[in-house]
Amino acid sequence: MDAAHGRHLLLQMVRVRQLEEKCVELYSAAKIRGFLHVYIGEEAVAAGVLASLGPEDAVVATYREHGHALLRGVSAGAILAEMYGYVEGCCRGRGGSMHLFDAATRFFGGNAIVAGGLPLAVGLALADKMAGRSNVTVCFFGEGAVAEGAFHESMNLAALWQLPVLFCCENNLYAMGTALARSESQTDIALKAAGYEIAAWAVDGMDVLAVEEGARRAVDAVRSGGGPHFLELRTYRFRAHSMFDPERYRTKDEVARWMERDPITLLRTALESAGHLSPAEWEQLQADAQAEIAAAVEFAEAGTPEPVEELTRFVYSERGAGDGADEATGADAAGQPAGKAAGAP
Amino acid sequence: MDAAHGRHLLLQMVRVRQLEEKCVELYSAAKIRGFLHVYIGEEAVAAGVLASLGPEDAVVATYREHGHALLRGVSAGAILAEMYGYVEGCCRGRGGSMHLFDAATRFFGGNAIVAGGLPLAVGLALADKMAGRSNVTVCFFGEGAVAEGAFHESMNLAALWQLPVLFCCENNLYAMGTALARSESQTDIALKAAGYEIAAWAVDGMDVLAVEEGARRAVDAVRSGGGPHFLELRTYRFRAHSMFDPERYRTKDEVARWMERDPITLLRTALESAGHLSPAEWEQLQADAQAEIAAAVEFAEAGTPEPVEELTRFVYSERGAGDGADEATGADAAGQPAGKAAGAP
Amino acid sequence: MKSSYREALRAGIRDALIRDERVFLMGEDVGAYGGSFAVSLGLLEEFGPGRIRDTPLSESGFVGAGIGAALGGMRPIVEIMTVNFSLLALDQIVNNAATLLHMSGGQFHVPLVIRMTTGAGRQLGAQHSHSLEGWYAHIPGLRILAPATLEDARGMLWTALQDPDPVLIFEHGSLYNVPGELANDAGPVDIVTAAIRRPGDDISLITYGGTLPVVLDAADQLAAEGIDAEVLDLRTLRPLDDAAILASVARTHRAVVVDEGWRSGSLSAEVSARITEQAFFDLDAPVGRVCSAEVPIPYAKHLELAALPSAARVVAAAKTAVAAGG
Amino acid sequence: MKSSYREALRAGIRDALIRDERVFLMGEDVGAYGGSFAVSLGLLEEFGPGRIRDTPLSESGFVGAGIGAALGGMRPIVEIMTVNFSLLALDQIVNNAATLLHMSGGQFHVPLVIRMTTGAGRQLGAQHSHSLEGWYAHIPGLRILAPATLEDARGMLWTALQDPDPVLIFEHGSLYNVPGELANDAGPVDIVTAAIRRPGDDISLITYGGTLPVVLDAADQLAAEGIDAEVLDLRTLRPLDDAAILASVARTHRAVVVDEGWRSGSLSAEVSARITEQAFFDLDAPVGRVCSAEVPIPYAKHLELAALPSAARVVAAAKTAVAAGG
Ligand SMILES: Cc1ncc(C[n+]2csc(CCOP(=O)(O)OP(=O)(O)O)c2C)c(N)n1
Ligand SMILES: Cc1ncc(C[n+]2csc(CCOP(=O)(O)OP(=O)(O)O)c2C)c(N)n1
Ligand SMILES: [Mg+2]
Ligand SMILES: [Mg+2]
Repeated sequence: MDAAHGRHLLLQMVRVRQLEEKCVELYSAAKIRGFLHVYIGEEAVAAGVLASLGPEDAVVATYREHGHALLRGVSAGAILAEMYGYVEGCCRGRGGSMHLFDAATRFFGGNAIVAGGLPLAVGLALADKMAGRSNVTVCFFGEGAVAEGAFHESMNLAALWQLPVLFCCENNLYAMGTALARSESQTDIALKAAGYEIAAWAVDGMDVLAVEEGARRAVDAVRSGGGPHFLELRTYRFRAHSMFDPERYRTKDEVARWMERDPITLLRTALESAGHLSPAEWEQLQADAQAEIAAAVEFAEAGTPEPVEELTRFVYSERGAGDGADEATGADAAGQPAGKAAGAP
Repeated sequence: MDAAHGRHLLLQMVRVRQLEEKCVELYSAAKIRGFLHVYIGEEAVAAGVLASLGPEDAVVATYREHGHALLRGVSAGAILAEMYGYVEGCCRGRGGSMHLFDAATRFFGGNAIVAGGLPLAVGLALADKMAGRSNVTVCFFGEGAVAEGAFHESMNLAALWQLPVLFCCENNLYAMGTALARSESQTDIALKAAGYEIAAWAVDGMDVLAVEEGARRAVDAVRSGGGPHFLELRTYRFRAHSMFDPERYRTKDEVARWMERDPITLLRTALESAGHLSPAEWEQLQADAQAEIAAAVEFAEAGTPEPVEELTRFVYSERGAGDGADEATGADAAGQPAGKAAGAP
Repeated sequence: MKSSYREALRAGIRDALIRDERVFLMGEDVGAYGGSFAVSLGLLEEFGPGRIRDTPLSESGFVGAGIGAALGGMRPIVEIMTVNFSLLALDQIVNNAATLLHMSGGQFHVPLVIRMTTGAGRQLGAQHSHSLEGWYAHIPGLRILAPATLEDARGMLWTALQDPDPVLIFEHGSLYNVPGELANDAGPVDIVTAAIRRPGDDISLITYGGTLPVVLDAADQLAAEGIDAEVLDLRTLRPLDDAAILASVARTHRAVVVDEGWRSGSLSAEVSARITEQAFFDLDAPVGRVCSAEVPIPYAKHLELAALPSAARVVAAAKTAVAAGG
Repeated sequence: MKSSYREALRAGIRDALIRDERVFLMGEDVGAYGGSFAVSLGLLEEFGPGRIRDTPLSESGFVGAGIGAALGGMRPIVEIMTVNFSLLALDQIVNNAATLLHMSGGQFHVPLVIRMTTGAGRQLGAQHSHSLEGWYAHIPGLRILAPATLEDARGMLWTALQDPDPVLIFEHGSLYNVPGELANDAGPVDIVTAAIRRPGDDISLITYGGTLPVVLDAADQLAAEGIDAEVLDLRTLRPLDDAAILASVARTHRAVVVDEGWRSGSLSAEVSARITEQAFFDLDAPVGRVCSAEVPIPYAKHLELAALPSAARVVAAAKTAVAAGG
């Protein structure tokens, strides 16, 4: 294991953890509203997978996507400002926690319809394939999404057309209160994907190095024309589904057992035992993340509401029909699109 | 092979064949309109499967369902009158070829949304299971339906809840002009079902005895609490998809090769070689079917259009809310429901 | 007795489960989770997993299964978490539930009840906040209900279950926590008529569901300014109770229709068109409409509020109508 | 040059494929079969399977893939065979295509065109005959087109493809075989304005799509009785061209709206409500509506005809309006 890289991955997970601990705090303080779904416990998945992507690749995620957005390069400030509902947010405050988008980093959301992002990912991959670009589209979704028809249709289309897409199923064993065994007749998710002739395997989603290695292998295969791939990332959410979840459906014991495999602790311990992480380095790393999040909160706190007169903007595009569609389309947008927060921490 | 039973199955297939040859003729004569999808070449599937059911079982089919309706017990007269658009039709002329229904025989259509019948079948089976009845629901659909999300959701629900439903996939290799290999990444359909932990196997759909044997085995298993089963019936349609299909997507040669395995000829030859069918018996059998269809045409020709004033009937039930829902519901309707053609040949 | 809209709904479901063994509740997280909005909390414990049936995420599948179960003699109550998700099941609702009776020439009834949450106001963003009940009211074969009061939350379900045809019940998300008094013997209510929630002579304010409190508030404000508004709660959005609408307008000669759907093609448009068609020469002013702004509902509180009908906008529309013409 | 509605559509698609390599056509049986209604006949041979892309039966999947491809810089034309089947894709259309731009604060455009067949008249029964374009016109974020003429069939597509937002084009099934003349240089047309198809002074008959021929027929019959009707073809159902509607009504003081949707919650209701709101005191009679009967469209020819708007019903409604009031 490369020490610097290991510390980098650790930092990524810590950044996500701290961002979301802060989100929970801010939610309790009523600074953030709506539904809030945190990723705490699952950070190794986003950290490992996103580490394997290049800037031209595309990412599609779910409503549990703060971590994906952050690690894809959306600033913590723009994310928090979004949750505050301010124009400095990555969607001008229109999306909120469940709908983070960012054209500059090709982060296509933030989708609050379970399985709703899968067909989009198929289409993004289709565009890349038709245009002869060697990009990969990565699509994250929970194991609950596997029951939806859109999952099935997307798997089949991607496999049939051999599209450059990597499906990442974040199997945290529950869809809200529904345990996997109560939602799927076949609980081996990777096996399901194989039923579409898609190369698929399961990975320990608490071990960021395993995730990264699996993702790199899959992304390389996809990029080099190997068709769609599928990773089942076995993970667990340590917190409630959302802020409105009394967690009647699982035991504290079960949660505690999984918390023994906290992905941050696992990597930290591994790095320490290998002599790759000194106590001082660990302190520093945490402090760096803290500083980033503190600055982000400050940025968000200083945000401004979009003028109410702008409510009806962006229902339709602002340029007249016939022009600008090209540059306007996220895929080609190299620069900052209009209204995108610049310089947020 | 039991000779009488063999001849019975042969007669069933011949009845369907003759009914549909007549439909094509009547369509060309503009007596029948709308879309017309004939089953010619596939008769062994309906004949074999339906032979294995009892009167309390339920059947759900597609827009290619004349044969299923006839063999389930809907009279040829009521079917033809339906296609003529007359009130003597099994749906008073409101359904037409794609929407044959019959409460008395628990024939739940006739569904022109591809895969639209699968969730209904799951629900019918759920009702039987919840009510403790030992009925089986059989659901027919084409291999094209397998790509739809509703297929996937239905498989999973049926398997998860271990419902008494038999899925019968009529794999005739084409969905309109789309060959199976161009619609499914995995073309082994039975294997797909197995991916839901559903017992599934493929059967030669041109061999009515094989179909009947497979269906009986499956129906028995379902009825005795074995959960959902799945049959892939490998068959072929000899005619165009509908009356508007120039058949650009397959060769005459391919059709000719499959016609060598005409299910009627196959069984007839087998019966003849076994000495179970004399030329006279064969003549008689055809004549019987002809007489039935001729009487049905006569019945349909003598039909009457529903008065235009009745157009808005049956958008809502005619009894006031609060009464009659029980008897009105097909499941409990033992007798002929209101408006049902009685005494049609 | 003290209750809340949520508790009234739960009491209605519980009552139905007790009274008719063919009734069952099916949907995502209705059981182990306790109901996504806690409507079904405790019912799993009381009635067991056979009748409080958690489903996988498969809106099309389990709504279709509800239709099939209804055909099979059961009386399913299918819960869809949020109206936006019902779009995944729309094929089953429109192409099967709404058409089977007619297509089959009167043979197959679909005694199915579908309940779902509708509406905005909780900063849930564009994929959780739409108000599509008025849109559903376009579909023949469906009966569309919008309980706005505790009595209706309690009582509409049983009557809907007696209906041999599919009934959709839309529960506005902002009403769940509304507290109130419910008679101890509160029970089934009709699902046919509109109800006058506040009588008045000067103008008819016509609304339903989540905007009823908004409109009642507006009526109070108008009263303070000497305008006596009648508030009509449509209750049943399909079929509409034309008689009640026309009777009110015949008295007041003015009307404003308020609903949370997007203005273009809203239920308000239909109500407006019907009034115009049937009472044109009774009207002293054009029928006004107060609807949601035609935008996907945004997350930010101030933008969301700006998008929704408010008492102030209702008051303004009412005053315009009163000022116009005679 | 001689053409037909179908050929005009095909010429429009072909033109787009030639002019812009990002354009491709995707849908069920658009290729090998030759198009379910033969619109795309021959295009597979000319452009190959990459750009004339047959899909499996997966409406939600391939419509969503169209959205994704549009996000990825392509200009997809997605064909859905029949409007009823579009309900299977409605989640993608409403929750994604129509909302992404707004939810993302203006970042992600969806330059997607979806074409589909709509309407009745061919005895296809309740699952193939609905007219839901007016229903779709309720959704902000979508542009809804209904070409009724050969020029529009030929010219709307290219303009729609230039639109950075999703556009839905509804082709009425009974129009495909309509023959006519098309200018040799026929090309793109605007997708914003309504068009007067027949000028007149006595009454405005407002319609679009499949009922335009019916209404023109009615106008001829009215002319024979001395009533000079103006026929306005809406062309774009969302956003509506209010100016054209109001200008016509300002001249004629009377209007009848005709569309094939079910009456309750129809586009006609919206047009009626807008006229009432904006031109109430100009009107000499209430705005009339001629729509389809509120039934799932039946198979039997005589029942189907009875369900649909007819010239006779339009004539009757126009005469009622002319007789009413001043
Ligand atoms: C189509 C749809 N149905 C229901 C919901 C409500 N819902 C939101 S998240 C969720 C559970 C999803 O579980 P899973 O896919 O496993 O993801 P996780 O939350 O575990 O990350 C449900 C039912 C939704 N958002 N979309
Ligand atoms: C949801 C839906 N999409 C498209 C169609 C149009 N369509 C009718 S039949 C058919 C092909 C179905 O093929 P398959 O399921 O194999 O059945 P087969 O016709 O071969 O019996 C298609 C595409 C439809 N009826 N429903
Ligand atoms: Mg999960
Ligand atoms: Mg087939």
